[in-house]
Order: sequence, then C-alpha cells, then structure tokens
Amino acid sequence: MSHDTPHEHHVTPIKTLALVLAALMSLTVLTVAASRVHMGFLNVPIAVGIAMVKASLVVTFFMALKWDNKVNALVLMIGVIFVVVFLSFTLFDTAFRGDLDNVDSKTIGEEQRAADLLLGKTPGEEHAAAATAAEPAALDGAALTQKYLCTSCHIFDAPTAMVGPSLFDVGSRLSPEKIRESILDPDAVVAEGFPGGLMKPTLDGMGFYSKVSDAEMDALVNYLASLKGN
Amino acid sequence: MATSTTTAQVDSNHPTHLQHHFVSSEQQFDASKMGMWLFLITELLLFSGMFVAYTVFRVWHPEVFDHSADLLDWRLGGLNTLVLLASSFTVALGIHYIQIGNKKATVVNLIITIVCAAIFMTIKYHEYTGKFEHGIFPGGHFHPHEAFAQYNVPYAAQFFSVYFVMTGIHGFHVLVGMGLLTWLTIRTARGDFSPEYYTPIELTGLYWHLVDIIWVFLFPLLYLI
Amino acid sequence: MWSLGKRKTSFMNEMASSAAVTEANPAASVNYLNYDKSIKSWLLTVDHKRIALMYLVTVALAFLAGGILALLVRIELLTPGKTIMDVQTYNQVFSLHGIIMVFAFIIPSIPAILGNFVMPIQIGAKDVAFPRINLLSYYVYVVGIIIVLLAMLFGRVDTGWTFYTPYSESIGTPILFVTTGVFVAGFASILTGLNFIVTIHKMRAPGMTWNRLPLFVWAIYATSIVQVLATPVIGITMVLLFLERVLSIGIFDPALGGDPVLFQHFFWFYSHPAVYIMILPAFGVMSELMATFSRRAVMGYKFVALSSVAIAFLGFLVWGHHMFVSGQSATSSIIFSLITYLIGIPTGIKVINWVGTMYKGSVWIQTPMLYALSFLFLFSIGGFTGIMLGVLGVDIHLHDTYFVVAHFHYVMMGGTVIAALGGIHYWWPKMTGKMYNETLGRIACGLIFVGFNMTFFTQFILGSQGMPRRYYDYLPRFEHLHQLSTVGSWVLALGLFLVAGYLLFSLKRGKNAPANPWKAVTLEWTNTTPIPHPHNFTSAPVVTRGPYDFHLAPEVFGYTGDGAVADAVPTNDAPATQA
Amino acid sequence: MGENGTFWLPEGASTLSPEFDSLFYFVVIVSTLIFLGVVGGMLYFSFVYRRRNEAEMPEPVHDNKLIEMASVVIPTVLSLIVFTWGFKMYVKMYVAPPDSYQVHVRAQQWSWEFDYPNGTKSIGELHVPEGRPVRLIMNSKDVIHSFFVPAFRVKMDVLPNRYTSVWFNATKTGEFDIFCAEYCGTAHSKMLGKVVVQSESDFTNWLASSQKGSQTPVEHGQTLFTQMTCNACHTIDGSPLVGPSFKGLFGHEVKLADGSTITADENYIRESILQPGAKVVNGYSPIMPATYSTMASEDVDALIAYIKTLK
Repeated sequence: MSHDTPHEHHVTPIKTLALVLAALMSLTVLTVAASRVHMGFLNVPIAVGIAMVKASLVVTFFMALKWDNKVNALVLMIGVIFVVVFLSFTLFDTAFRGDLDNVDSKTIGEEQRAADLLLGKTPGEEHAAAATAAEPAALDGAALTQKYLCTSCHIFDAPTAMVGPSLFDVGSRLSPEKIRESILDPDAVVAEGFPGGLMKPTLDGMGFYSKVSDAEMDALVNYLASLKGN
Repeated sequence: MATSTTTAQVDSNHPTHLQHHFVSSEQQFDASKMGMWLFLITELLLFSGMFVAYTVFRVWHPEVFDHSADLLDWRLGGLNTLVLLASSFTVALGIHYIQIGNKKATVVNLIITIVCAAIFMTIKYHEYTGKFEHGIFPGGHFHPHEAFAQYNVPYAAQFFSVYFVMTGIHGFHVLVGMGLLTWLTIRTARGDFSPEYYTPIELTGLYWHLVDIIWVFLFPLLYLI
Repeated sequence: MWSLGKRKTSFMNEMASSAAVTEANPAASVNYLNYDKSIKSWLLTVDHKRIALMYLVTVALAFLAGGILALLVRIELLTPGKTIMDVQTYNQVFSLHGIIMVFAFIIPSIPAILGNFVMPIQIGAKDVAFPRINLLSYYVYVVGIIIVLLAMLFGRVDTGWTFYTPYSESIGTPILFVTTGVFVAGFASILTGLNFIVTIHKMRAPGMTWNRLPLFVWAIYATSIVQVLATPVIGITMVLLFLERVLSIGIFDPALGGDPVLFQHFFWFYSHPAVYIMILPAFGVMSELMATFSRRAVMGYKFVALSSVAIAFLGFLVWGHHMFVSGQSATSSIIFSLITYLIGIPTGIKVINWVGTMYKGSVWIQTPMLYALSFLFLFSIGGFTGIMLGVLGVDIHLHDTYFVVAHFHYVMMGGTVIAALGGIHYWWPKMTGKMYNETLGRIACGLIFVGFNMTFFTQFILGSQGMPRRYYDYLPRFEHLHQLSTVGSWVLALGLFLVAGYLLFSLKRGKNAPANPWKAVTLEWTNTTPIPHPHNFTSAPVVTRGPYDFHLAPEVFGYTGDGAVADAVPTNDAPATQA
Repeated sequence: MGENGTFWLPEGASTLSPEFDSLFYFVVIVSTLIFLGVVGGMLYFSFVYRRRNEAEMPEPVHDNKLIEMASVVIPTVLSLIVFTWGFKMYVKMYVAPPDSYQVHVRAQQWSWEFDYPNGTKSIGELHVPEGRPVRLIMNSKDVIHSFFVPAFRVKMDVLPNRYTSVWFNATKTGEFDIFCAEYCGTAHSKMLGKVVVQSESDFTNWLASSQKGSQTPVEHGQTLFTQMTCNACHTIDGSPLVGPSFKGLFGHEVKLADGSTITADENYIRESILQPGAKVVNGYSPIMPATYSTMASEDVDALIAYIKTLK
C-alpha cells in the first residue's frame, strides 16, 4: 500500500535546480535563434521539439517527477497521450477533408477568392463578405424596406404617393424619434389625405412587430432619417 | 488541500493537519499529490482544445499564421518566457527550503515568484493594449489600421482569436497562481508549514510549473513560427 | 502500519467489526443517519454517504423534470401538427429534456449516488480521499444546473443538447447561460472523478488488492478516468462557444471563416466518452447484481474488470462515428467506424459473461435481479442497434432519424437507468435501513419493461422508415407508430411513479432492513445497517478474500436470521485511525 | 408500413437501395439471432438454476476458456465482415459517377432551392430523370441542414460556406419525400420537399416548359406573390388583411362595393391586378397601388395560375 513507504521526501539539491534553470534559459535562446533562420517547414518541428525538451526538464526536475510516486508519472503520461489523440484524430478529418470528393476541401469563400484572383479582381475579405451573408443586410435600411415590404405601400426614391405617403424626404420632415414612433404606432399621427388604421394591421399581419430586431429597427430609422429628398 | 481536521475525533498521537479518514500523513500527502496531478492533466486537456484549434487552422493556412506571427513581438514574448522560467525555479527553491525547514528562505522565494508573475502580467498588459491600439482584435472585430494593412488577410483573424484566447486563459491561470502564492507566503510566514507538512506549497508549486510549461509551448507557436 | 504479511486475519475478524456492533456495542445505535438530524448537519456534511443521499434527491428531481418534459414531447407527437404546444415550445421542450437528462441526470446518476455511497465502503475506506471536495462538487453541480435553467428565463434555448454551431450561436443570450452552466456542471463531474480515482488508489483497506476489488469499484474507477480526461474538453468547447458569441472569434462560425464541423469534433470528443461515463457504472451495478443473485463469482472477473478500463480508453477513439454524414473526411469515418467495432466486442463479451454468471448458479429472482435481467434484454438491443449505426453505409440512412433516438434510449435508459433502478433497489436497505414492498417492486419493474419497449421499439421502425428526429410535425404515415410510442410512455411513467411511491413509503412504514438481506459478501453488506458513524467501520477491516467468494459465505453467515454475522466474536474496537 | 416498403424500410427507388437493404437486413438478422441466443440463455439459466432453498451454495465454476474464446472470435469476425461491406457501400454512396447530371441545391431556413444546369430554378421540388445518375452539389445560406431522401437511402449534411455533394440514380418514376435531417431551428420539421422522378422525355419537357421564368407557371406565380409583395395586403389562408384573401377566391362569387356580385374568373382577376380601382370588393377601401398595372402579361397569367391553386 502507498502508505507503507517510509515518510521520506526527496529534497532536490539547489545545484540541480540551478543547472536545470540554466538549461531552460539557453534552450529559450536557442529556439528564438532557430526561428530566425529560415528552414522552411523544418522550423515548426524544431520549435515544438525544443519546447518538449524544456517541458520534460520542468516535469522531471522542477516537478520532481523523477523521484515521485510512479503512478503520478502514469497519470501525466495518460494525459499527454489523450492530448495527442485529440489532436491527431481531429487532423484525420481536417487534414483529409474532401478526400472522397463529396465535400470540398476549400470553403466557398476561399474558392471565390481564388476565382477572383484568376479574373484579376482584388479578392474581397472573406469574413467581411461572409459576415454580411450571415446577417442578411442587417445594417442596410434600404434592403430592410424590401424585406419588410414597406416598398409595397411607400415609394422611397420619388415624391410619388402610393397606398401610403412617399418617404423620399421623410428625413427632412420628421425627427428619427418621430419616425420610430410612427413605425411602431402608425395611427398616432396619420399623414393627411391618407387612410388611417391600415399600416398597423398590415404590419401585424405579416408579423413585422414580432420579427424585426432592435438592430434592424435602428437601421430602418437611420435609413429613413437619411432620406432628405433629392 | 485539506489542512484542518474535520468533526471527527483526533487521536492524541495525530498531527493536527492529518484528517481523520487518513491512516497516516504519508497517505494523506500521496493522495493530495495524486489528486493534484489528476487536476493538472485536466488543465492540460482544457488547453489541448486551443492547441487543436491552433493546429487545425495552421494546417489549413500555414502562410497566414506564419505571416501574422510577425505582428507579435518575440522580444517581449521571450522576456516573458525567461521571467516565467525564473519564477518556476524560485518556487522549486521555496519547496526545497521548506523541506529543510528554512521558512524565511521559503517566504523570500515565494515573494520573488509573485514579483516575477507580476512582471509577466505587466508585459502581457502592454502587449494587449499595443494590439488593441492598432485595431488588432480577435475574430470578427479584427480590423487592423492602415499601418498594418498587409496583415489584414483572411484567417489572420483566426490567428489572433487563438492568440488572445490562449494567452488570455493562460494569463487568468497566472493571476490565480499569484493569489495562491500570496496565500501561501502568509501561511508560511505564520509558520503553518514544516518539513513534516508542506503539502499546499508542494501542490501550488506543481500548478505553477504547469502554467510555466503551457507558456513554454505558447511562446514558440505564437511568437516564433 | 498495516501490511498483509504482518496481519493475516481470518474472514471472521473482518465480520467482527460489524457483528460486534449489531449485538453488544451500544455505539451501534449511532449511525450516519441519526448521529445528527439537523438540516445544517446534512447541508454541510462531508460524509460521503450523506452526500450520496443529497445527490439521490437532487438527481431524482432532475429525472422527474426531464421525465415530465419527455411526456410532453410524446403527447405533442400523438398527432401530426399541433397537439398541445406550438413549434417554438416543442423545440425548447425537447432541448431542455435532452440537456437536463444528460447533464443533470444520467451523468451524475450512478457515480454520484451509488458510487459515492457504496464505493468507499466496498474498498473498506473511512471516506473518499477529499470529503470536502466531494461536498463542493455537489454544490458546484447544483449551481451549474441552476444556471442552465436560468437560460430558459432569458429566452428560448432550442438547440437540442448538442449545441451545433452556427445555429446555437444564432439564438443569442441564452446560449451564454447554457454554456456557462454546462461548464460549471462539468467541474462537478471532474472533481467527483478525480476524488474517486485517488480514493481507489490510496484509500483501499489492507488486503484489498486490485484483483479483490468488487467489479462495481472497477467500473467506477474506469468511469472516473473518463470524467477526468473528457470533461475538460467540453469545458473549453463551452468557453469557445461563449467567446464565439461575445467576441465572435470565428473558430466555429462559418460566417467568420470558422469551421462548424470542428465544433462537432470538440463536442463529441467529450460527448462520446460521456456515453461511457453514463454506461460504465451501469456495468458495475450489473456485475454486483448478477453475482449476488446468482450466488456465484462473476464469470471472467479479470476480463470484466479490465474491459471496463479498456472501454474507457477506447471510448475516446470513436467520437467521429457521430459524424459520418457531417462532411468529415472519409479517412476519419473509416478509422472511427473500425474502432467502434473494437469497442463493441468487449462490451458484447461482458454481456455473455453476465449471462454465464447464472450458469450453475443459484438464481434468486428479486426486484433488483429482475432489473438486471431487463438490462440484459434492453441493453443487448441497444448494443446491436449501435453496431448497425456503426456500419458506415447503413448509418447514412439511419443517421439523425428516430432509429438513433431509439438506440440511445435503449442504451441510456434501457441500460443506465434500468441498472440504476436495480442498484437503488439493491442498496436501498443499506442506504435507508428500510425494506420496500417486494410485490410492488416486481409489478413496477414489469410496467417499466413493457412501457419502455412500447415507447422505444416503435421508434426503431419509425427511424428506419425515414422519420427524422427533432420533428414537431410528421407525415401521416408515421402516425400510428407515434401513437403507440406515446401510449407506451404513459405505461413507463406509471411504472416509474409507482417505484417512487413505494420507495418513499418504505421510508415511513417499511420494516427495518436486516444487515444483509441479499446474502451478499462485499464489504458493505458484511457491515451493519445503517452504516455506523463517524467511520464506516467500527474497526478497520482487513481483507483476505476475493469480492465474490460465496463458497466462504456459509462459515460467515450460516444463513440464520437476517443474514448478518451469526457467530461472530466481538473484538475490542481497534482505534479508528491507526498509523 | 410505407406503401410498398418492408416492415423496416420504406420503398426503395434508387440503384443504391437494393444493396443497402441487403446489408441492412443481413445485420438485422445476424443481430437478432445472437440476441435470441443471449436472451434465450438468460431465461433458460434463470429458470433451470433458480434458487430452491435458502442455504443452497453452488460450487464455484471454472471459466470455460472455449466459450471465452468463441465469444471473442465470432463477433470479431462478424463485425469485420460487416465493416468491410459497410465501408464499400459508404464509398459507393458518396462517389458519384463522372457522367452524373449536376443540380445545385441551396438550403436555407426552411426551404430547398434547386438550380439546374440550363438555368432552370425550382423551389421545394427536385425534378430528376429516371435511370440517370444525378449529383447534387449543396450548400446552405445559414445553418447546417441535411439532405435526406429515405427512398434513395441517401443523406448528406448541407454546410454553410462549404459545398458538399451526394448522388443517386432513381429507378422508379414518382414522387419521393425530401427531409431536412439536421435540426435547423423553428420550422425544421417543415423543411420538406419532394423529388419528382420523371421519365427522360417528361423531364426534358419539364425543363423546357419551365425554361421561361425558369419555373412552372404556378411556381412562378408563387414567387411573384412574394416578389411583388402581394402578401403584404393579401393572405392565402382566408384571413382578410388590407385586401381580401386569395384563398378560395377563384371561381367564387365576389360582392363588390357597388352592391353587384361577380364571379372571380381569369378576366376579373387580371383586371383587378392591372386596374385596381375598377372593381373594388365590398368592405375594402380602394387603396391598392397602380404599380402593378405594368406587370408583364405572362407574369399576370402566372399569378392567376397560382391564385387558382389556392382552393
């Protein structure tokens, strides 16, 4: 049993510790130096190799695993093994992605960039592009007027009235607050010459109030406020 | 770990730090230490997630990662490495001295360790702020300013996500370590520890060395290659 | 110091401790249940037995909650289209059902309840290695679950329990709570595992060598290894998902150049081993039940013991079989599929060993044994369907259908829950000192068995017929099977409530339990009932025999009266803690 | 179960399904046999060796090496057979023949959209020729979906920002269900579609007919209904909005504002689209914008065709 061993702990001599420290320091210098020299793909294995040597020095002497109960070494070993398993088995996928050609190894973004380069266009930034794709036109008020069908009753680019008044100069007529209010509660102020009690049920009918997000609402208001005519 | 006795009666011939359900101090020490090692491998696997993410994206975009690494100052990184190694050394010394019953030396070494940790964090702080100033943020918020336009390439964002998350979590561990070390310094000064009983120092030491080891890998992976 | 060489004692002495107390020693009246009845003494206890009971209560509540949600899901599916709830609610209900059942119920079920109570006693320890960490992990677990439930107040969580990106990122704030909650709950799991491993390594009584460990201990040991190795990864996964949401770090989110399939790797690296966290303890319980109620050593003890550990490790190498149609590389699909078989085989052999244990035994059909037999039936079905899902070509059709749903319910509920019920019935007298009503026990077991098969076997057919999982609405041609399944769920529920009923009743009215009602020979049974306080043994036991040496039993029990040691000689109580 | 399906599997309609079915049933039968063996043994033992008296004490039995060995070897062999077979099929199911007819599939919450090589589009309904390998090249606009056709025994996840593909060769004409198999949010269970397998000639005709507007008139009308934002004022479920609902409109009597009634036929609907003010339905105000008066006549036809379907 574990507690049959005599109550004696190994005391690591200062000299050993100092030597190990020296070794670690010099290895640090070495790894920096190595990385300055360009050896192509070799740089990576070298850097990782040195790091491993340093790590094992720390484990063996600083953490005194050398003199410690064997089971602790086993514990550490198992831990390391499973880090390797996690890494390698994930790479079995990511490094061979698309080997059956039923999955593309490149993302659509990458493929587009490659295509653009061929056509001599400056490739657009993937995450920028993709981000807009992710939240369709979340910040584009004009698109929102399409999305929420405002355009079926209002005209935005000419002073022509439809079911509702033209909004091409709404920004100059109303303050953003007023605009927001008249979207949320259309019948508070009804533009003269236009039927009241229409917009609310329509918007409700298509679930506008439940669908629209705060961000979209802001975008919409900003967009409308920006319409100063001409 | 456990230091004071629980409700159970303590036989007169038992040291106060020995808990009732252990047979001997030795058994208690072994148990605590094994527990600590198990905890350390959980830490290892926690970080492994980040290392996997790093490797996957590096394998996919080696050139980008290579390129982006230039934005990190290897001098600061290297300096931090040396500082942490030194702190590991002093912790080891601290344990050495308590083992031979030299409490004063232990206290001194623990304090040096804390100072090293503080230096490490300060340097880290400067690196972070330096990045933020130039619009270098993780992931979606990655919009480097003109000066660094040439670094604004696809997947550079991933590199800096990995950088900030890894060093961030590591930094958090350093802070926790500083807390523990301070607590230990006080207790050692108070004379709670002796060559017979110094488990908390031993365990915190192990923890601190692990934090050091993690950095030993982070440094080359992020700053150098 | 003890050492085997020095202090060989007969099997008798080991009994003595308990026996002495039953008769002579007045100290016997002081046990872990009655030494202090105050609420505080329970909430702040560091006694593994009391912590086990606290887990029992909490986990039972989680099971109740999850179960009710399951019933709601089944009722909704009684008819195509809307039955009782709208689609939004339904999606949240099945997600919550999954999250609660996995993280709040099954994972802590057997290890935290039975493991906590039985394991330390079985190895002759006074407590787990770190009693306070044990208590801590209980509260961490509770807090974690509460945080997860909070998410429900902050909006809809309808991601299913798998949180696949990018959908999970699109649901907003709630995901932050869920990830945090799962992260915290994970800590509880880690701490328990860590605690048990150290306990089993360092706290075994003298003479309790590795090949004398009861198989339940072996199973708990294997489980703990998985908990310690796998759980940190769900931790970091949740952290990354959290950051993905708040900082949009773009590791998993394709819109930011991340890879959603990578998330699935991270998730399943934990969640597949987690399946073994759920089932391995059940294997342990099975071994105990088969041995005790066949009065025979488990066939192939060494194999069963080591295969648990082997399965624990192999369990880490098969996660990709959840991703055959996810778009991962064929290379990994093949590797993962192959290893999946490697793990299937030791599991299959375990089953054969359990059946073999009954051969030429003396099979005593009591409620726990009934559960053991149901386990063999249901778990085999779960296992074979698992093999089917492991077959690359076949999985393409069956993946993400009700076939999968049925499969993991056969393994998780037909396996783990049935074994857990068996274990609870088996150790109930030891835990509470009361006997439950045997007849009701058998009836309930029958109801559960029938109800379970009605509920889930139909789902195999639904699945292979093409009914996808997580569907709120379905084609008319699936209606009849869905109705059968729903009715089955009611029978199942009836059985479970019956169990809860008579167990609770037994606490009030049940007759006092003898020390060893099943004539079992592992240490917890040769001890008094309830377990004495403050230490599990009035005098520390010295083990001189294997865990299932029934042939030595007559000399011990003589099978008179309640099966407690009849002719034991009172020994002077050795000091509880001796160096 | 399924119309012409077996107890376990739905009707198969692709070159893959027979092979799949044979492997499936091979595994089912073998498993069942072993299962019966295990459970049979279990029941037999628990009866034959039931405890007869309290004190009976079975002699320890020594493990039978033979059984141990058998129980290792047999399953290993069996599972290796099944693995190889399954692996072969996996490759077959995902490697499309080079001459496949390619259709692009775009999935989004919660619908399927199909683009054919000649520019034809169709929504929710995939038309394919019988007896020709078809390769689907799929991607998703938002979250992960999964393309699943039980009758063809094919399934493949559809990922955002990455193309995945799956292929099949339909052997029966008719309609077969498409399901989304990867949970994708609220209307996941509504993300259904149909594969319409047509004879080579029918298929070419369909392509031709739907060339213009690249859809069948009805589909085109359906697209217009949202494109032209009719849905802002008119529902298709009978509930009145700003304007009357289109449900059950066609061929029914309509009461007009001036008290007269008229049967809603093609002409009435065309007129109401082109000159909204001409005949206003009773109870609604004449506010429909004139913007639709410029609609192309085939679009109007398509719209009418669509409204006709709204019984």
